[in-house]
Amino acid sequence: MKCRKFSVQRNLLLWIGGAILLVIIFVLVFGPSLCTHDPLKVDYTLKLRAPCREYPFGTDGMGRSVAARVVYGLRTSMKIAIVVMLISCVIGVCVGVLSGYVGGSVDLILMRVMEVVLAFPDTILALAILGTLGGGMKNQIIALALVRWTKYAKMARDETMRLKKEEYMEAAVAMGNGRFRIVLRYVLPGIIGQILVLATMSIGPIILSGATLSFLGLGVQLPNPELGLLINEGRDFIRSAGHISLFPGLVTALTTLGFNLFGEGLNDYFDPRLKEKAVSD
Amino acid sequence: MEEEQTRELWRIERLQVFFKTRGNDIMAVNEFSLSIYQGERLCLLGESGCGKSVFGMALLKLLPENAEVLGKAYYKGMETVGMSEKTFARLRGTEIAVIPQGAGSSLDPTMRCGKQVEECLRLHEKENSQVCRQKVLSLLKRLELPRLPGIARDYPFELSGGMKQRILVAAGIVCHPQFLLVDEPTKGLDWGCRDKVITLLKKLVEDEETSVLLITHDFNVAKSLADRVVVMYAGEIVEYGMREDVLERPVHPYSKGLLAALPQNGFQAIEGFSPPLDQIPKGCRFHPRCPHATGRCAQEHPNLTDLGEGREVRCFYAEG
Amino acid sequence: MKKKAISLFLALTLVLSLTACSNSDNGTAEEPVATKTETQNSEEAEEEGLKEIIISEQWTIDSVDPVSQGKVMNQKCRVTELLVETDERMNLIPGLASSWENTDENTWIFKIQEGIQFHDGTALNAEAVKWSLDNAFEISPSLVKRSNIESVEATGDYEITIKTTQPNAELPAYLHDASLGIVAASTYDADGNVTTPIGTGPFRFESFDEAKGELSVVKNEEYWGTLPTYNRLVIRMITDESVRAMSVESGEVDIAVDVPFSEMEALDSKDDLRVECYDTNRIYYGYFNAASMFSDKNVRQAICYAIDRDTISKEVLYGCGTPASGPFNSSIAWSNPEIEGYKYNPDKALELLKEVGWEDTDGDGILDKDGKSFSFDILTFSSRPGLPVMAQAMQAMLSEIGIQVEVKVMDNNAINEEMEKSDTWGINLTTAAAGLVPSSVYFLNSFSSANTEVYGYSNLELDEMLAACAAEYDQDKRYEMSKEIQAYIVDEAEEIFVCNYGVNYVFHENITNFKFNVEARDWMLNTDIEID
Amino acid sequence: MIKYIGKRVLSAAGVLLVVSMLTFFVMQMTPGDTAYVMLTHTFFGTGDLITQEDLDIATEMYDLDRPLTVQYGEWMLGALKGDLGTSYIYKKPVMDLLKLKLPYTCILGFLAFFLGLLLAVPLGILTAVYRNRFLDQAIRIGSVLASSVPGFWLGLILIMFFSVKLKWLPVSGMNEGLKSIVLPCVTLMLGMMPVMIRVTRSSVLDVMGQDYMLFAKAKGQSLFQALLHHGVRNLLPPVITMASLQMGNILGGSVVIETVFMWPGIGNLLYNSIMAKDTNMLQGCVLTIALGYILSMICADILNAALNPKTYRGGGRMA
Repeated sequence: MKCRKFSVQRNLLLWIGGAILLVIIFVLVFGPSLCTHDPLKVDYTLKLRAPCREYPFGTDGMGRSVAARVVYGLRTSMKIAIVVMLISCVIGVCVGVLSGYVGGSVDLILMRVMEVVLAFPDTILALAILGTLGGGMKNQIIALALVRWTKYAKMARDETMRLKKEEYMEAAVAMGNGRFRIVLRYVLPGIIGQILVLATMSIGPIILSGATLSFLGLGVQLPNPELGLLINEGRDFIRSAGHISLFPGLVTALTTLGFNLFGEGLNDYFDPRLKEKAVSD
Repeated sequence: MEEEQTRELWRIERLQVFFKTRGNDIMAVNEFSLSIYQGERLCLLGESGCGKSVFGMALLKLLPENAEVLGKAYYKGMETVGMSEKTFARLRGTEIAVIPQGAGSSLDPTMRCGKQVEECLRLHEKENSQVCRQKVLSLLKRLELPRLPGIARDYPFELSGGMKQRILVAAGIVCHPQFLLVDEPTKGLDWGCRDKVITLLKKLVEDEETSVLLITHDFNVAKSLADRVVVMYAGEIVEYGMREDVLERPVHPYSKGLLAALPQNGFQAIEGFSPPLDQIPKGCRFHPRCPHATGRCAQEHPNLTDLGEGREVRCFYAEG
Repeated sequence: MKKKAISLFLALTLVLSLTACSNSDNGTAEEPVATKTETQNSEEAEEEGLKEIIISEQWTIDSVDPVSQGKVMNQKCRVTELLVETDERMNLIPGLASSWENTDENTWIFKIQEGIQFHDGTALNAEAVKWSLDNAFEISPSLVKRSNIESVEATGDYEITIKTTQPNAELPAYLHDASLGIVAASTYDADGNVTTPIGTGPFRFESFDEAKGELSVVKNEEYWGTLPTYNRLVIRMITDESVRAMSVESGEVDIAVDVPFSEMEALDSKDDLRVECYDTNRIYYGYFNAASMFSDKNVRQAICYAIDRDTISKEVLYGCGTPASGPFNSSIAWSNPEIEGYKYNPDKALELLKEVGWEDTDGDGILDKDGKSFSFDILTFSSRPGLPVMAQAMQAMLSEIGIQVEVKVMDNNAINEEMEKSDTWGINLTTAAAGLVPSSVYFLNSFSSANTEVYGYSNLELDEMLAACAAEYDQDKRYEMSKEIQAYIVDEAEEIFVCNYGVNYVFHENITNFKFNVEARDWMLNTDIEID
Repeated sequence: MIKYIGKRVLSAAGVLLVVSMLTFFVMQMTPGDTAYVMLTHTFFGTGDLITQEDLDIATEMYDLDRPLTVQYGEWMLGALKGDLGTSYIYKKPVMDLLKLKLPYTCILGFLAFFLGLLLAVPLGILTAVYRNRFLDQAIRIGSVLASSVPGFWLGLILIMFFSVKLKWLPVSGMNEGLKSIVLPCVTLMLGMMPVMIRVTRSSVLDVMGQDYMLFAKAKGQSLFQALLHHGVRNLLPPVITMASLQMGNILGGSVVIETVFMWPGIGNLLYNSIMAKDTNMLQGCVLTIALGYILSMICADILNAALNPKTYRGGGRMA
């Protein structure tokens, strides 16, 4: 009776994503102690040195080790990305579930609010916030979070609407559960899977929007490094010393890849449709 | 034998179906061997979850991706299990047709009902649309659908359960198939519709002399439509024979239990539940619920024994 | 049926967008201003073997108004000319005005060159000059206030008299302002909108493609001075400096201005390109927040000694901007050559700081004085590429002598607000055009108490010197007094002059004989450039 | 259906009003006082010293010291009459500039949008049909990589390779029509395709799991035939909704692409007007982008309604 064991291949993405995440967590935790160079120490004699044994990622325009800056940059970027994700996730899900579950005029108003935020170019919002409160990580987090919660809200609303029609929701109401309990015990568990997927997949874009903000001149403070800033700093050296923006770009791509694949793997894992119909009578 | 060969539409030899899931592999159909003859109406009877639909789908290669089918099945001498999807597809619709189970979800919600029936015709017989439309309308008339010809232009959500079921029947037989698989035709229908569908099916099948594999858990459907009846339990055949023998004088304790559970026979239900297919008991699969079970039943797994004139049963004590 | 409609709709919009885009390349939408579409012109130019230069620069050209965009119309396109011009050392030389003299402290008489025509054929006379100046003063009142001109009168066919409210010894210098380019009345239509700028310069305005931000001018055949050697100049705006470098490297443009410093070497090594770097009259400088620990002169001078200008010039600006000792670029006539400024001397800096009590008492590597550690912010902005990198370099150098610095790069408009709000800002690193007006005292006025009070520094002695210099009518004496003021300012060290603001030009090999003019605010091409 | 569209248009007007109010007051919050910013952008270079006198003159000339509500009120009245005021940096009515630059953004936007869809939807279907096989994983990893590269970085690399090294395409600007639209279009497309592929994939998977697809297979249709006849209309709605969001991003988000490629579109105008605090111009750009966003959302709703027979068959007539 030959039958293929449940193949790892089926969820390869989850494994690759997981492996990359492990590497990133390793770098986050042990990175600073590993790299010998101070990311801020300026030394013009070592300027624009190509990647070599001593400087694995080479040095930038001011003789600072790009490897050290990438490691510290990854930390700051991850901090920003995680915090932005959490804030926008919480705001988004609350709004989404509220408008999805309650429906009616509340839903209408919240939808219009979302349309306003979506239609409003985020460049102005970023400039206004960074302008009034000044640069710095805290304000960049606010600027990014204020725009990104709409994705979660839209998803949470659609999922809530879908779940509301399911029988087991009607049964729950029939059993006389209070609204709040229903949302907690039935709606949230139903959409956690999708939220997790969306959350993991938004890490990459958040780091990239840091790069776009600094490209437009609104980014985080110099000189403490952040991946987006490093990519932008290397922009002028693209031809003569490409490694300066190549490695931060690669690390960002890898981080995004890791989170996205992990997210897609989770998506397959959680997605009810893809669950194998074990047995049908 | 040769003459036998042509009359025999299907010959199935030790068919097995596995489902690969996260945990382990589940055997939904175990060692199914059977022959279906031309013009014959065979009924697969059993509780829900005994693997009868899986067998039907396996026969027509309609199982989902993670299913694996072993054993052999011959349709008119051609081995189908190993056959490539492309070649088998040529048989679908014209020679082999299906009336699927979920009436509600088997119709494309965004396409008009008439067109969904016509589609099969146009795909195989390549006539112009005018002729096809006429054929479909005449078929729908035979199925006594109301509001003809307007109903052909309606969408599935505008039809009742009974009407949708009849559309499915129309779609199934519009190309005059030789072999028709009917999966739970009366499921989810109210009492009135059920009789109507049964009589319609009976009339149609007799006119067309198509051979039918009927899958149901409903005794009345089996009694009125089937020539031969196969009783299935937990993925295995436990008894089969002519309709009168099995339905009136069942031999296997499970068949007797089923008969006794009918409303007109006093509603004595069999204790316990049929085992989920990933926890199949050792020995005879019915022994935990069988009133006459002995130690041997729990140890040894009985084979199908032949009782003469085409009757077989899978039980040590049910010979006579 | 529904499915067909959808795919039809999709296909339709696709075809539509493709046709829309293809017909857009045979001629841009008709602008009110453009006379001929740009692509047809370049074909004509090639046919008759005419010489054409395409130059790409960073700054957006928003409109063709000769007053608000004086820098573009006068310096870059040379469409308009000024009454008073300057030579290569920014000494005043006759322009459209052949000579000028002041009969008394408040009245000046300018003689206008005769026989000069505007591009539209009308003659240049006193009347036209008066109209043009009055028009400029109305559009930009601040021009009048600065030079405190009271009235302009045409007191003869080719003579105008200018009266000032207060004595202004350097009035001719104030007339050398790009916004005061002399234009004909026909430049403006009835309700004051610019149709086509009509000047007297060596080039005539041809077209301005609003959408693409591209300006083109052609040779003025009837020019009264020496005719330019090339026929057509196209100015193309490319905001991103890396893309600008690539545009000249790919041969799409002939000259690129202000390419990234780091790319200069790579571009120069290419055989078909040549990079030339010059000091403009603009200067990188920072001013101290005298309300904080920088109220003490020793501390300010210490910071000046602690900054290694040679390293900044060589490593940060890649040589595009030489170290500055005083406020003026050495090639300017009235800059004081004797100032040697603050050579890099960290020990002297520490000595000066120790004298006033700043030393590292608690051994944490940061100087401190009665409990407070020496740390401040450097504010700067990023639209001038050199500034953020320079601020980081200064931060590194100051940390070597135990001064903790945080660099705050922000939007250039936010800096004023930041200065009012925060009390931790120490230096505002910025750039300023020392030669905005070719006067020896105009730029120095920006360091007078009136302007520096806002950040807590006022120096009455300096104010007196500035007033005396401004009132001195004799140019040589005025230059001497200006030099003294420059020395005084450098010694006071309220401002730290870091480097001259360098500009780099990337030429294709077929362009030679470029002469740099220190007066250019962004860039300027001499009219006798050779193109083979 | 008409009532439905009416309601949508009404809510769109409401959103536009709120957006314009938000823009106005957010702009007042941005750094630097307007007079200073205006002068730096016209007469002086950035960083040159601007004396208090100059500021007063500019304030009085453009009467910037009017209270905010009055300024907004005036702008609002003008807007209703169709006159969006003049831009002080470009010295032109805002409407003219928008008319001049909007076609370029639309050409680039629509081309990138439709070519992106033409590539993303089939790829999405392929990844769904060949689920978890090599093709699916390769496309998904590829699309994730494409989405993890910042727009301007990708733009620079493309320019360096195609324009400078191979000299096939112009570096930037708009002078060679079709040829100069290639690079910005590719950069924009790579930005929007990954999301579209993922949405199409999950929608196709959802449809392939439906019973009517199984029934189509039983009727003898091959998978692609079944997808064509039954799949398309059922899988389109989520794809169309996401596409409308992407259209919004393309309109609003191409600031970076237009800056790198010097594409004379609205994005460039938006960025310049933000930096120069030219409120009239900014209002014009923001309203255009917001309008584009809302129109694409309304189109998506109408298309979805057209696909779903329930809307115009009056909720079903029972026998």
